[in-house]
Amino acid sequence: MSEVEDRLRQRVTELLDDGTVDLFIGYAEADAPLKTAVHVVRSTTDADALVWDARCAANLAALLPDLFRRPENAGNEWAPPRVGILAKGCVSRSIVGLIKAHQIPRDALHVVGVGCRGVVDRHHAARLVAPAQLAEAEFLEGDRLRLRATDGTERDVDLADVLLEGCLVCRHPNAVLSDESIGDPVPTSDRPRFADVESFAERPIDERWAAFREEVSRCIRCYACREACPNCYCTECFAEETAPRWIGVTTEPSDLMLFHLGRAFHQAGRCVDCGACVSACPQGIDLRLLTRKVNRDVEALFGGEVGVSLDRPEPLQQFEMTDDEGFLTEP
Amino acid sequence: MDARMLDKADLATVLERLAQTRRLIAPVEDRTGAAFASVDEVAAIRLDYRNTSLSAKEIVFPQTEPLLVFRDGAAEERIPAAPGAVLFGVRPCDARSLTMLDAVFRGGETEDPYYAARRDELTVVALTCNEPGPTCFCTSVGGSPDDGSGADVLATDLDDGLLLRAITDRGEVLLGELDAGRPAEDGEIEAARDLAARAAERMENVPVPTDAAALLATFDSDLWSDLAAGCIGCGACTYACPTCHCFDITDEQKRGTGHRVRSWDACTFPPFTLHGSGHNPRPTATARLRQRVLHKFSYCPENFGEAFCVGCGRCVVHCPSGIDIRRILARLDAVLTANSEAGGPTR
Amino acid sequence: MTETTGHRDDERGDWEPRIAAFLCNWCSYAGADLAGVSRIQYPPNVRVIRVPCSGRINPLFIVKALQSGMDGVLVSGCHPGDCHYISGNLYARRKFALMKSLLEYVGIEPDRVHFSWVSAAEGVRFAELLHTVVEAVREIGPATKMVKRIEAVP
Amino acid sequence: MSNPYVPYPVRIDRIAIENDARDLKTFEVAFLDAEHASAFRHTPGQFAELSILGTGECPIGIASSPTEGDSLLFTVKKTGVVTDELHRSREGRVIGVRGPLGNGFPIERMRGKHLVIVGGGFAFTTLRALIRYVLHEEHRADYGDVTVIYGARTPGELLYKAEVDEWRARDDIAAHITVDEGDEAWTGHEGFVPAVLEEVAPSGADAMMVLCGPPVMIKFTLPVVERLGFAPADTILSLEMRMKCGIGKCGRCNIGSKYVCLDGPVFTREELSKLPAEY
Repeated sequence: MSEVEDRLRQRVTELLDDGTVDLFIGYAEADAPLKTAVHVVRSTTDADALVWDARCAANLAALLPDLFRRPENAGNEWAPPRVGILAKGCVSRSIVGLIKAHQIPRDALHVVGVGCRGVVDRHHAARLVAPAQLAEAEFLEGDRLRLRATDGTERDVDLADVLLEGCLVCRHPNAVLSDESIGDPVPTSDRPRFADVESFAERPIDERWAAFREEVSRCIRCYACREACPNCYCTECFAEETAPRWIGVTTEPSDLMLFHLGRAFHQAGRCVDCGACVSACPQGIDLRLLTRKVNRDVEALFGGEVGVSLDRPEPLQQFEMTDDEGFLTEP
Repeated sequence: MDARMLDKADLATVLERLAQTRRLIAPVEDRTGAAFASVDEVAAIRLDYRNTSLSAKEIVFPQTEPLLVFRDGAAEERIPAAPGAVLFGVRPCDARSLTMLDAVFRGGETEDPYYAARRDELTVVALTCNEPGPTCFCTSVGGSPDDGSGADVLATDLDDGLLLRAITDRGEVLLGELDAGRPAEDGEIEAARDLAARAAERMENVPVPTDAAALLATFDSDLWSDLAAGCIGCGACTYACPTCHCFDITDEQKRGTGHRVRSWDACTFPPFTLHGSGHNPRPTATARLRQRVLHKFSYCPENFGEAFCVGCGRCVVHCPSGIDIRRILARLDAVLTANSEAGGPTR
Repeated sequence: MTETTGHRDDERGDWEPRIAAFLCNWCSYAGADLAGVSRIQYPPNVRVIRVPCSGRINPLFIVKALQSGMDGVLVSGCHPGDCHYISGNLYARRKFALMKSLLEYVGIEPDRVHFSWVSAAEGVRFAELLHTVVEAVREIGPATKMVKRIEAVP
Repeated sequence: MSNPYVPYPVRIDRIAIENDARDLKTFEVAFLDAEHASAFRHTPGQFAELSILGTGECPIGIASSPTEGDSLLFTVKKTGVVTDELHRSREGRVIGVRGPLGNGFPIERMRGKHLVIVGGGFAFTTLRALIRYVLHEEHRADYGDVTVIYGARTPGELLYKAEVDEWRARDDIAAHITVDEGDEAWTGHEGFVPAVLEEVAPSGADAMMVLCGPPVMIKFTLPVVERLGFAPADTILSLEMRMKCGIGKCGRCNIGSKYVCLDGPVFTREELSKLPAEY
């Protein structure tokens, strides 16, 4: 157990004991390689199962809106719970976004910030051992990761080589909003953030189209990307609306493209590039292909990062008279 | 039944010949590890895979399938033609899942003609497991690394050779068609059994509650909200699952031309049971997860005589929240055991 | 699904682009109307959809139009500062900039989707704009990329 | 074997607007093919999937009795995409019917018993089929007293008005019609269904109770049913669930191990007591 984990379990026990929170959302061990489970701690005995390491891929903020939504059959005595949550940088930014979108109340939250050194991309690790399956993964000294495959082979890799790409360029590894912090702050990456977007944009148009279509055609419509995302809190998604029916429910390519374009667009000015959608996708679709582009444009055109301040409205909730008009068609 | 030993060096030639007369579906490398695909180039087939990321159900129960096509009010059924397909190298758990899908789609009063057409034409060559995967638990749910249910031929990788054992008439026909290798020796069949037995020994033993009625009696227990605490309501588990078979039927058309199409659906999605009136009999993630688990382990045993889980462990791999069916089963089993010892009802 | 039918006879030599035009009620629709009553000629390729404000445009409208087989989309509202609802078009402008960029990024031809401002007094501008849009779409040919194919009775 | 997903083509011969709100219409449909008509053998309480190519299907209870000939009646409330399209239809339109589906009322087990048929609002449709069946000259002698209690919110929301008036005039059926709130023209009973049932007080001895209505009516009526002495095995309800295939394959409409489309929609209270309350 790491020092941070030790401290985390201790603090969660205290928070539950002193009544600061009714429940605490963190991560626990899972019996599958490179995975952790979302862990909702309601009693102090469950606090000992909390873990914190590079396998903690889920964006825990995704669980928040439902907790504060009044149940259909709730009586008058229903009160929103007081919720504690472990927040790495991206999770804290999602929390900021949710508060500003009036989806969760700030005063019912107790945010425990933690510095994050990035999470492992499970699909990347799977690719390294394909067509065998990953049997086991073990963290080694010196930021190395040992991958054991089901065919008996073993390889050690630099952790940095198997992290989610968003983590490699993350500017906010530490919580931007917290009631307390555990562990030491993690230094910020200074790698160029949108190199991937820029290199994709340089490819010829039909190549881009083919790549987009192929990527999205892998989709099986399980909506794991959507459900894993804190921004997707709509009670009815456009993908499931029936009047009008925006998209068919099948895996016909244009419907898949429409879903993913719609999803990406709905992320505009709200995506914190946590990579939870990428980790969640059973098909290993590079969902960041689209969200990163939107993120880049939002920053380039309108300035500022999303989810870093409670005071400033998000980019699409405001405008400037001088906003760019280069995209307009003039007769 | 026929058992033949095929030199691995000859495998490609044999499969190439087969592919000339049959549609060959086999595991190929994929970014998720491995996936089933219709194979034109037999060199792409990878028998050194552990298991595919998604199950093989797509082959008999495609995610998207037109039932009817129509133009100007005239409809026509669209029964698939799938002459002589071979599913080569599927794992025994997935092969076994076909028997469960058979029970749903072919059992009861009405047969599903779309499923039947695909299934009737399919010969299944199952590749027995020499090594369990990290989340495998087939032996806990009535399967085994060399279970033959749903398969026509059992194949076993014996290092330099592939042992092929026909276990149905259809498998016999296929081996005859392959017309390759030499008759297998008893020692080789023995070796295959040993490999499977050793794989079984290395597999986790999950306590699985088998009393359908006792499981149903947990329906109102608080346990379920605890088990479902992390469930985010996606369909990753159900879509990866080889036995989940829920579907939707929708119409699509443009100017009078269109189709009635069926597509996978999932009981974990909130709108799945939503009535037109706005009422939803399963309004919470807890109710929906409970439905998924009880459907497999209580309702299906009641209706079909066995639990609809083959222990492939895919749902464990794919759940974004790390919900683990093995843990759920173990928790339920512990509760049921405690209750029966106390002699009290679970409710 | 192997057999498909095109959304129309693309092979025919007499293909004419079809443009979905989302026009705001207060400016652009009035501009189109003015072009009409002033008998200013503009191409007949446009199918007008009147919306209360350009801020009402859900970006899905645009993609949905392309999926439904439209060859081009035009979105038009009041000039900045002239919005009937004060600032609907200014919020919309940010969304449009992102949408235009995202569609190009994934490989949709830049000339499929057009945004422009047209006031109620600009009948001539509306006609000229349509001319520009129709010609730009004609240049790139029929839309194929996003179009939904629905299997039909053979 | 025929394809269970292919609907029989039927023509809408008659459309009757049933209520003041005009969101309830009864469609009389006739099979285009006589063979289909003879293949479609239903019992009261069964349902069918109404199908409009290009729009979709929706499950609707069959409002007509098999004793009424080959035409079928469906009373449809406008609630969604398919029912909207149905409501837009004119007479002469060809649509599809897939069925009959479900188990229907246990008309054999009801033989020799007194019947108490209690319905509320729009759920009265399959009860009409049952009443018509029982009143048919070939069947009437098979059953004892027939008591009907039917309620709606307002007089304008009562279904099958002319027919219901006929029943009130007959002496082989006791029809009690009530509305929650009458209007100037209403001379009948005012009050809720459970209260009327309590007042009429049919005996549970040698009798079966059939109960269809909105959840709130069921909730308040069941205690009365119990007090009158109807055993759970003799109390019959019809359930609604979201459905797609109608043949027990698509996995949508189960309550526990029972499929409403196959094992239902008609259940006794005894059967329901063994199922989770998830409907």
